[in-house]
Formats: sequence, C-alpha cells, structure tokens
Amino acid sequence: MERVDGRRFDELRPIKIEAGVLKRADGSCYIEWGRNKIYAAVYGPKKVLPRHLEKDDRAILRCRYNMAPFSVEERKRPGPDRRAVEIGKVMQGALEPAILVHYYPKSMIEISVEVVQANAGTRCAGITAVSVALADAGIPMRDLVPACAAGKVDGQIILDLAKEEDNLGEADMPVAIIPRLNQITLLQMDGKLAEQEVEQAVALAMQGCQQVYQMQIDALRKKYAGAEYE
Amino acid sequence: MERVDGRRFDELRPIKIEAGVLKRADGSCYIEWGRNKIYAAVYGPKKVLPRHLEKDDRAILRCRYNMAPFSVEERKRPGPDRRAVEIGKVMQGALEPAILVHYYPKSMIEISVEVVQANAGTRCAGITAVSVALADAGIPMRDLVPACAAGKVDGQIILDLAKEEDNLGEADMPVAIIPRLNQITLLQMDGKLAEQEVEQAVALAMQGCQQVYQMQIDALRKKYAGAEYE
Amino acid sequence: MERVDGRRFDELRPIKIEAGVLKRADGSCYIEWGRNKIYAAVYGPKKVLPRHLEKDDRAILRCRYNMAPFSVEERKRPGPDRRAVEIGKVMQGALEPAILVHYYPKSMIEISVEVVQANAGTRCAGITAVSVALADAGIPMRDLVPACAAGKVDGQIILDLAKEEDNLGEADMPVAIIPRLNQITLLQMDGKLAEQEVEQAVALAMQGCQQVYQMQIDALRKKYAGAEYE
Amino acid sequence: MSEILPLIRKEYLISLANEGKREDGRALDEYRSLDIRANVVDKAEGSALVSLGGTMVFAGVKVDAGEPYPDTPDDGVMITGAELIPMAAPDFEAGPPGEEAVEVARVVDRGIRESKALDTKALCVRENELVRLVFVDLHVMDYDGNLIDACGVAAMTALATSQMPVLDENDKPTEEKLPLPVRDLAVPCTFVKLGNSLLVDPSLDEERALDSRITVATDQEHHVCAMQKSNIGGFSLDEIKHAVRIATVKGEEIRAAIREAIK
Amino acid sequence: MSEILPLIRKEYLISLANEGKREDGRALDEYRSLDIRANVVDKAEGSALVSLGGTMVFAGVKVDAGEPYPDTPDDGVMITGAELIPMAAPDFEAGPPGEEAVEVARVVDRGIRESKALDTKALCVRENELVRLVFVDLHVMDYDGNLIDACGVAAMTALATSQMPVLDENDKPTEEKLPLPVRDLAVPCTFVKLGNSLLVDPSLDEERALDSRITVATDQEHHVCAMQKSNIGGFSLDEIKHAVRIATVKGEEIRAAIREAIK
Amino acid sequence: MSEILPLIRKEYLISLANEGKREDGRALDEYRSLDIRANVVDKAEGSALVSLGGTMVFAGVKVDAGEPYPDTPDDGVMITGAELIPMAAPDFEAGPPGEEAVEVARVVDRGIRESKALDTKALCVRENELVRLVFVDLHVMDYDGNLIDACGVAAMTALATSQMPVLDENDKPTEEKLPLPVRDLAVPCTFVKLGNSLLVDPSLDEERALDSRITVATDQEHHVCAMQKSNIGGFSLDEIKHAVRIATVKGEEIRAAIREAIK
Repeated sequence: MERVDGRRFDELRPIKIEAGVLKRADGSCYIEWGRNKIYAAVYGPKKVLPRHLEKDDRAILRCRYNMAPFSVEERKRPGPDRRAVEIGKVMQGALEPAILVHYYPKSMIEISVEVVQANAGTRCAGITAVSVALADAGIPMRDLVPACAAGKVDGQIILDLAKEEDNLGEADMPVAIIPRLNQITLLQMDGKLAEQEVEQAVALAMQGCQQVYQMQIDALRKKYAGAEYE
Repeated sequence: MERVDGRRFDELRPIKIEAGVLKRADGSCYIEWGRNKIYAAVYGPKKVLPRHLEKDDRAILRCRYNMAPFSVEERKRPGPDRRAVEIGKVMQGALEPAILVHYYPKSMIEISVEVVQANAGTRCAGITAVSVALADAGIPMRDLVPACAAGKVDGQIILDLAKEEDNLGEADMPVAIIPRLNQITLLQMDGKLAEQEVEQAVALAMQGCQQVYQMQIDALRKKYAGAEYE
Repeated sequence: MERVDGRRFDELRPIKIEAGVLKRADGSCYIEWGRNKIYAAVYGPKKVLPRHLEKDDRAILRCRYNMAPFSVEERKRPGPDRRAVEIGKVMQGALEPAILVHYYPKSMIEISVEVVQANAGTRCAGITAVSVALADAGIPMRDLVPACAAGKVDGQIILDLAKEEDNLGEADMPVAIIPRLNQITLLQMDGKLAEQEVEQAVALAMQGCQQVYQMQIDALRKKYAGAEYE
Repeated sequence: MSEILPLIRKEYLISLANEGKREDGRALDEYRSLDIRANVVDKAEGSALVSLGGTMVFAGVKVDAGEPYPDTPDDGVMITGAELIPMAAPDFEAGPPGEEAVEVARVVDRGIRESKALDTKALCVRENELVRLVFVDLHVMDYDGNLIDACGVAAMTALATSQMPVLDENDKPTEEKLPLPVRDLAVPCTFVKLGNSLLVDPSLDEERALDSRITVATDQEHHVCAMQKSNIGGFSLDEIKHAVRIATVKGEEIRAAIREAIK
Repeated sequence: MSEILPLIRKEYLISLANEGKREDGRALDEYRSLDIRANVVDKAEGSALVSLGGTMVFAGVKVDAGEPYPDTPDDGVMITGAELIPMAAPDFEAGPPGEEAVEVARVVDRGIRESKALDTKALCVRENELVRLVFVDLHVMDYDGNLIDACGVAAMTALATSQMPVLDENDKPTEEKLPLPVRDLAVPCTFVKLGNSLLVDPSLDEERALDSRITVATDQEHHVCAMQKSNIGGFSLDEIKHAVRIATVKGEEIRAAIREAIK
Repeated sequence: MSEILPLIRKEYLISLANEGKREDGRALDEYRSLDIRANVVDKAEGSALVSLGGTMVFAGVKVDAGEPYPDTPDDGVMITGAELIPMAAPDFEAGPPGEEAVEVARVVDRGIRESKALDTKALCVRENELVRLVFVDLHVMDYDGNLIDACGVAAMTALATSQMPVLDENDKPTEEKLPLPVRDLAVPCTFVKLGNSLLVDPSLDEERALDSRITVATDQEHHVCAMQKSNIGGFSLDEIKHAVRIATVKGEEIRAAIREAIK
C-alpha cells in the first residue's frame, strides 16, 4: 500500500522533540510531529488551590489540553471545548500511573498542552511532550510515557495516521504506554475494527510508542548532555 | 360546563404517587399527575457547602427545579432557565414553613425536582412529590405540603387545569397548603380574576390540596405499610 | 472654529455634581456632564471577600464601571463588556494613587459607576463622580481626582469632546489628575496626534481638570455646608 | 439579603404592628412617598425614575424588531429584566441575575403581561415573520425595601410613555415615532406579614423581619392580574382576601400617580 | 466521584475478584439486571428509561432541522449530551457538564456514530442547506455505577424507537411521522480492573475501588466501533484482548434485550 | 500578577534606575532582544511568533466574512483577543479573559485600529451586507514582562503577512489569495516608572516593582496613535513628553525589525 506521504505502514511521521523551551514553566517541551506544533508545560509540585481538592497522601494532577484559535482550519473559539475537556481527562489517566504522586502529598502538579498547529494525532503528541516536560521539571516518574496512534486505512492497519488518512480512514486508535511496566495507559478508538484487527492495531501502536520513547530519551539526553537518563 | 377531559369542575386529574423510588437519594418520590411525570429527591441533612451559607440555628434548604430537555414540546436547553429559578424559589417558600429546620443547625437539605414529562401543573406536582420525599428521608416536619392549582376557564372557576385548559384559560393559580396549620404557603396567579373570584379559586384549590394530601398519606402508608403516619 | 454646541475650544460642557444622593451607599454622587447621566457609589472600607485577596498593609480597591442597557443607542446586554472591564481597570489606576489605602489594612473599598445615559466622556465623568463619592464616604484621600478629556477635531486641539465631535474627530484623550501632586493618573488616547499635539492636548486636558476640580469642591461644600474642604 | 437583624428588633416591629403602628409612623396600609419621573433617559424609547421611600429604580424601554415565538406567531414580544447591581446594596453582587432579581423581573412582567396592558397583537408586523420586541430593563440604584412595587411602577410608566420608531418598507427604523400600544396600567401592591398584621409597602427593616410576603397586581378595572406569595411563611385565606381588598384600593392611588407623572 | 472508600474495602473487593467472585454474587462477566422501557416520554420523538442495577437513566430524542456542518454538507447531525444532575448522587453538582458528564456523552456518541447505526446521509434534506438535527439527551436520575453502559443502551433504544415529523415543502414539521433511519444497534460494554481481574458492569463500589476502566462498544456485526480507557491505571495487551472478547459476547446479549424492548 | 516582590528588591531596582542602570545591564531606553518570525502556523491566514526577552507570544490571523456593524456599514471588522493561558505563568488562570488580558488585547487593537494600519474600507464586500471579519488571536506562551509590546509586534506582523482567500460570486472562499490591505505598521512602546526614571520594555521584575506604566503606540509617520497609562501611580507632563519622544524613536527600530522579518 502506498501512503499519502510515502511512508511505510509502520513508519512514524518526522518527529522533533525539544525539552526546556519555556522560561516560566518548571518544565516544558516543544514537539513537532508531522505538521503538528505543540507545547507542553508543567508547573509544580505546588500548593493546591482550591484547598478542598488537596489529598493527604499524594499530589493531584490537573491536565489542560487546549487549541489556539488559529491552530485549525475554521477559527476555534478560545478556551477548551467538550473534545478538549475529554482529552484533558484521558491525558491525565495516561500520565498519572507513571508519576510518583505519593512523593508529594498535599500538592498539585499542573500540566498544560497548547496546540498551535493541528494535523491529526495531537493527543499522542501532547502526551509525549508532557512526559518530557515532567522529566524536565524533575518530577519523579516510574518511566516516561510515549504515545502513538495506529489505525486502519484502505483495509490496512497502519501506524500514526496523517490528517488525510484520518479523514478517510476506517479507524483511529491513539495509544500510550509505560514501557517499563508494559502497561497501556491510553487507549481510545473510533471507527470499525474486527476483533483481531484491534489486537493488531494495539500491537502496532505499542511498537510506535517504543520508537517515540527513544526520541523522548534522546531529547532529554540532548538537553541534559552528560547526564545519563536511563 | 364540559371540560376537555370530561372532568367535573372540582375534579383532579388521575394522580399516582410512589415513595422511595431512587437508590442514592435519602428520600425520593415519583409522581404522575395527569400526563406530568416528575421525580423528587432529597439529600440531607448534610454539611453546608460553601460554608459561609451555614446558619447557626437551623438547616438551610436548597431547592432545584429542572426540566429535562425532552420534557416539553420544543427541546429545552439543559439546565434551569429563569422560569425554573423562580419556581425553585417559590417551592422553597412553600416547603420550608413545614420543615423543622431548627432540629438541624449548621446543616443543609438539598431538594431536587426533575420534570421528565410536562403537561401543566408541574410546580404543584413537584411540591407534592418533594413533600413525600422529605417524609421518605425522615426529615421531621410539621405536616406534609400538598399542592394543587385552581383556575378560570370559560368564565368558570375549576380545579387542576390540564395543558389545553391552561393555554386557553383566563387564569391559573397554583396553591400549596400546610393542612394542620391551615396556612397557604404557595400562591401564585396569572390571568384576570375579579376580587371574589380570587377568593373562590383559593378556596377551591385548598379543597384540591386536601384531596392531594390524602394521596400523599396513602403513598407513604403503602411504602411504610403497618406504620401509622397521621 | 465653531463647535457643534457653540462652545469655545477650551470650554467644558455644563456640569452638575451632587454629593450624597443614595441612601444605602456609604458615599455617592450624581453627575450630569453634558448629556451624560452617571451615578457613583462607594461602599467600605469593609471586609475582603474572597479572603485570599486581602492585603496585610492596605485596603484593596474594586472598581466596577457599567452601563445600563438603555443608556446607549442600541440596547446593551446587561453586565460589563470588555470595554467596561478595561475602563474599570484604568479608573482604579486613576483613583488609587489619591487614596490613603494604608489607613485600612485588610479591607476593601468597593466603587461602582453606573451610566444611565451616555454621551461621550463617561469615564472622565465617572472618575470625577467617584472621587466626590469617596469624599462623601469619608475615605481619607491625598486629594480629589478630577478628570476631563481633550481631543482633536478639524485639526484643532479642543477640550471635552461631545458625542458628535468624538464620532468625527481625529483624536480623543481622557485625562485625570491629582491636582496637589500635579500627577496624571489617567491617560488614554486614540486617534492620531503629532508629538507636540500630544503635549498640547495633555496640557489642555489638565486645565479642564482644574475647572472640574473646583466643581467637585463646590459640590462637597454644598453638601457639607459650613465645613471647609480645602 | 442575608443581613442579620437581631431578633429583638424583629419583635419590636411586630409589637408595633400589633398595635397598628410602624416605625416610620405610617399606617399599616400607607405607602411611603412615591416620586415618579417619566422620560428621564433620552437614549431610551421610554423611561422612568421611581423613588419609593429610599428605594430608587430606573426603568428603560428599548424597542427592536425580530422573529415572534413559534407558539404566538402574531404577538409582539415583551422581555423584562432586572439587575440588582452592587451599587444598590452592600450585599448585591455583580454577575448574572440571582433568584431575587429573577423573581422581581418575572412578577413585574407577569402583572403587565396578564393585564394585557401592552397590546402585543398591535406589535405584530408580519405574522410568523416579524414582530416588535420590547425590552424593559429595570436598573435598581438604591435598595430600601419593596423592590417589586417600585419596579412595577417604573416599568409601567416607562412603557406608557414609550415612543417607538416606525419601520419603513425594508423593516428599518425611521425617524417617525408612534406610542407603544399601552391600554391599561397594571400595578403591583406588596404586603409583608409581621405577627398578625399585613403591612403594605414594606421598608427595608420590615422586609428583613418579615414572616411572609405577598404581591397582588391589579389593573384599572380592579381585576387581579397577578399574585405572588414569596419567601418563607404562610397566609390564611382571610389574610389573602384582605390583601386583595387593599391592593385594589392602593392600585387606584398608584395609577393616579402614574397618570399624573405621564400626562 | 471523590467519596472515600477505605483502603480495606478496596482490598476486600480485590481479594474477592481474585477468587472470581463479586460482592453481589455476580460472575465477573455478568451484568446486573437490565430493564429497558421504550417510549416513556410522549413529548420526545423517541425515549427510553433504562435501569441497570440501581443506575437509572432517561434518554430522550428530539429532532429539528438546521444547517449541516461545513465539512459534512450532506450529513444529518447527531448531538449527544449528558447531565449528571444533583438528583442522581450526593456529589453531583448543578452547573455545566463536568469532565465526567462530557466523557459519558462523548463515549456513548462515539459508539453510535462510528457504528453508523444512525444513517446520517438519510437525514440530509438539501445538501449544504438543510439537514435534520438529532438531539440525544441523557438524563441520569440515579447513579449506582456504570453510567456509560446504561446511557449507551438508553440512547440506542431511544433512537431506535424515534418517530420524526416529516417536513412539508416549506420545511415546517407536519403531523406525518417517519422512523429515524437506524440500521444497527451499537452498545458499549464497560469493565473495571480490580487487582488482576476484569469485571464487567461495575457496581458503584467496584467503580470507587477501580484501578482502571475500559469501555468497548460493538455493533451487530461484532465489530468494535469505539474504545475508551478511562481513569488512572493501565492494561496489558492481553487484558485488552480479553475485554474485547467479552464485549462481543455481552454486546449480543444487550442487543437482544433492546430488540425485545422495542419490538 | 500578584506575586510578592520584597520591598528590598524594589528599592534595589529603583536605586539602579536612579543611576541610569538596569539589572540585566540594559540602558534605560534599550529593548531586550527581539526575535520575530512570520508565517509560523500554516492553518492561519497570517501568523507570527515573537520573543521579547523571555516573553513569547503567537499571533494568528483568521479571515471570515459576515455582517458589518450597523454604525460602520462599509467597514470590515477587526476583532482582537488575547489569552493569558496557564502555560505562560504560574498565576495565569484558565477561564474567560481577566482584566489584564482584556487590557492587552484592547491596547494592541487600538494602536492598529487608530493608525488605520488595516484599511477596513477595502474589506467591505457589499455595504450594509457583507464585510470581511479579521480575527487576531494572541496566544501568550511565556510571560516574562511587557506583554503589550510583544503582542503588538506579533499582531502587526501577522496582519502584515496575511493572505486572505478571495470570495467567489456566492461569497464562498476560493483557493485564490490576496494580501490583507495593510498600509502602515503601528507598534506600541511601553515604559515603567521606577523612582524617577522611565524604563523602556520592562522585564518581569521591573513590572512587579513598577509604580506606574505607560504605553505609547506610534505609526510610521511618527504619529502617536494610542496611549494607555496603566496600573497605579502617575506621571508628570514632562515624563509623558519624554515617553512620547522615546516611543517615536523606538517605534522606528521595531518597525525595521518587522520589515526585516516579513520581507
């Protein structure tokens, strides 16, 4: 099968990850994934506001996913819509299992993803970037969390759908994993897949995650040259 | 006078009241009143949030009246509109005088009415149902609060207007009473009535309330069989 | 140059200031400035709500500027819009330097301006009125804060633009001053002015402020007859 | 409206009321001084400034054109809003109208609407397509008790003096003006119950001490066109009859004051 | 959903699960009693009342007409909303939908949309101009765990029994009715992971104790049409395979129950 | 922006300023390094990424078509919005724009609007009916002081490089593109007063320590097209004259940087 951009079925789009790109945030990351341009920032651990959300035994996470008004074809009204609220929720579910939240009781870690240019796969790119930003902020984690989608286009299970593939494809399945635990912490799917295709797609997405994982490590190595991460 | 549904001038629509229909609520009630279908729920007494609303010498009441989007002819946007806010306020004024709020200082009783099918007279049906739900929740009361409307159609003062009668009628007057105290705690009217018609309508509505009162008692008897309520 | 209403270039519209016009407010003022009709009210110093805004060493100010829905040509939706939010902010910046906020730590002074009829220059009229209302409330101040605009119409720098002049003019520049300190605490401008025209307009507006200052003092004298203000 | 009035003060007001007296020397069925000024805002199609004791309210009417509601295709639309702005009382907060403001607006609206004081049929331009929209905005500047009556009088006065622009063939407003089709003067009359007495036109302190409140709106034919029992507490049937009786009398006095103000 | 369930209780549920047991005696892959009633609200074009154990949900469908989205000019529009009203649980709050309600609505919507159960092409009146708008509103009355499945069944049942008014030549609704073009029955099936076990249709307590949750929606051809991993925690690939397997079987049972309810 | 900077730090900055010095070694009238990149977002009709010291802002322009405002029937509409998103600073909160964000957007908007840099007449399609709507969105990613100048440069650069789709005879956008009619480059120049000195382009710490702030926007003919005194504190007439003087000079430098970035 020929893909629109000439990629192999199991080939990622070009990905560029840069850690520590913002001045104010405690940790940050910029990612270009195909034509997606996304920033992630982490603030914290910090005091919990409002106080009644505080947990005695751990830090709480707040995850915000937002698209700039000019990031998509039709101008988007500023602020998170229902889709963004849902993505913020699943992002949190994907990331929190990797974070040692019990190290910071009664505190809060604030995570932001801002999409300035969108082109399919923003939630995977966002999770990937946040995970690097968390490391950049020095938040202790069990592991990084790489993410990558698989999908079905023209009857084929393929990796990392571009915008045109997503629009025409039969299914899209974003996945995030914690590599050391071999756990899937993000899994969504829309489209139609037979039972064995689900398995095939998850497996392919997990392979993609492994590739993304290496890029995350490289980005952190590049930033913290000399320091060993793994 | 012939009424649209063949009722006498002083005849209620068929009413069915069932206490204790919800699992989570501390007290609940389902009422079918003509073609109205309404649920009432009570939570509490519970801690007051936000705290600054707390009263040292009594429980506060919160009353919510809401219609499901599909309960009326034209789809309603979710959430209470201005009409619903006003009804919540007068419902509270109708019910609070019957509740022994001083038994529970620094606490809050939360009352909800959800209309899933509306057909004229929802506030009276709602108050009637809440009162049963309060008893179901074990909240101490001076008495139950039955409610019923009277109105004027084709020059006649009649009881419990159906939707078609309300649309064409000259006046509608919802009333709620505390039977033991012989006090009117809800009274609204819109339309046009001469002075003596007001008196006639209030008196007729009060008779209707007495009938509704018996049905409330029956519903509680049925639920708490063997226990005497009155 | 002939002005639309026959005024000289440096002449104010008729101004009427009355102190102490509201019963509930701690201090109040009504101003008619040309065809503007504006009320100002002051509450406080009072407890700060929400508490986390409290300052240990001084009172905080809250400034609200609002227009009644019927105050302008096209009906305005109730509540402050973005323009009103900005005016509230610059009003605060204009007034706060004159107030001895350090006399009242951990407290709050609430300032309201309500425009019931608008006709160019509402922010200057509002600041002028608030300042009188603050004095009426007995808030200690370094001085009153008079305000007045200058602008450019038909190539001329003139004082206190009327609505028609503002619509057609080349520039409008509202100014407020603290006369005793000779400080400019409000300065905005929109339009186009050459460098020396800016200077000329500021100077003219400051002269206007001095005239307004006398009217403020007169209004307070009239209210507190016998008491010397200056 | 959660300010605390000590119990002792409430008892004092009740004991006065039981003797037929009030703190400010009024009779139980006596209004405070009512001042009505029409046409006070020249940007509005109609306006009024009403002072009732220390309570002060502006009403402004703006007229626009738009689609009718689907269930009343040949009726103009009246929309009444009230704002209890922070200027008017130390406990009024900025933001969308709370349940207090909503009730005031809806009770005022109901009295006018149900009396058919405004002839909405005459506000239809083309059935199903275009009708006149009449916005009545109540702007409460000073709150010293009995908002509903002050607002009701202000709204009615503003409507009765409104001049709406006539539309041209393209439905654009012209310079020509016509009065709004107002054919009745509906006015609310509000009572509080203190102990066993009904007091008309409650002052701020009487409102704070109230056991319960009732509003009765009447039209010029002395029909009751809206009623609203508010707040906690109840009334006997006799008390309601009494309130209706007094409201009919007081309504006539208030209508006379409005007529005087708008003539 | 922040109520605290003591750790000890969680451990108890996990130890039960590890023995293949559940507190209420169900098998790990067993649903609670499911009661489906269609056409319960006569103001709605379609409706359903679903009880799943103690969870109770109304779904109501209203059909209108309006403009299509620019990127799908010949597709009707389905809009799914869910309200977690304060009646349903002590910790549900009034106000705009929180992230919990948004997720429920979006997962239910996705299952139906992606299965193409609703033939949106058949809802186009005139391309680029006018299509039918289908509003699916989920009104949760009682929350006792597993909202997504109860809501999914209610929405699907309400759609499958909807009768929409036919439009006349002026695009106004007529008395004539036609069924909505529903050609599949997509249903979600939700699992929680407790310790090492997957439990279908979690009860309230099982939800509170959960490590992680996953929903798998299937259509009548046993295709998976939507998946959603929710909350904290993760799954192995094998666990996901297991969930898909069970969902396919359970989906068939639920579809049978819907067919029974709507026939 | 309520972080507390100890008084001692403020005094240090003032004492430096009084000697004509700044903490980062700049002269009082010296900008931090300004980096302008145009056309950074391919979904926008025009865009820019501006870094001013540590402050980083995206501006994006989208062009649509719609009705003009009734009082300017033959003018296109420019709408400027700014979001101070939580990413940019620990004390920026999610939600609708606060007064800080509103002021930034309005001051930037005013500079461009009043300079007539955007020829809105050329954006009229049919008088009274259809004009082009130009949305300028400012997305602040990193806040390190002097938002207004960074946002003003970003907005101006994005507008100056915008290509809007030409409309066909049915008013639908085509593939053909035309530049927006931008005929001037208006730029703001912001000062803070520390002690008796005016410092251009305040850093974050200088902003926190400020007594008062003023922005002067100029166009390429060196006219002043907008001014805004912000925050607490005041200026003498001489200080304002000084600020206008410097702003005219700095404006030219900044315009040169924009021209370089967009050529």
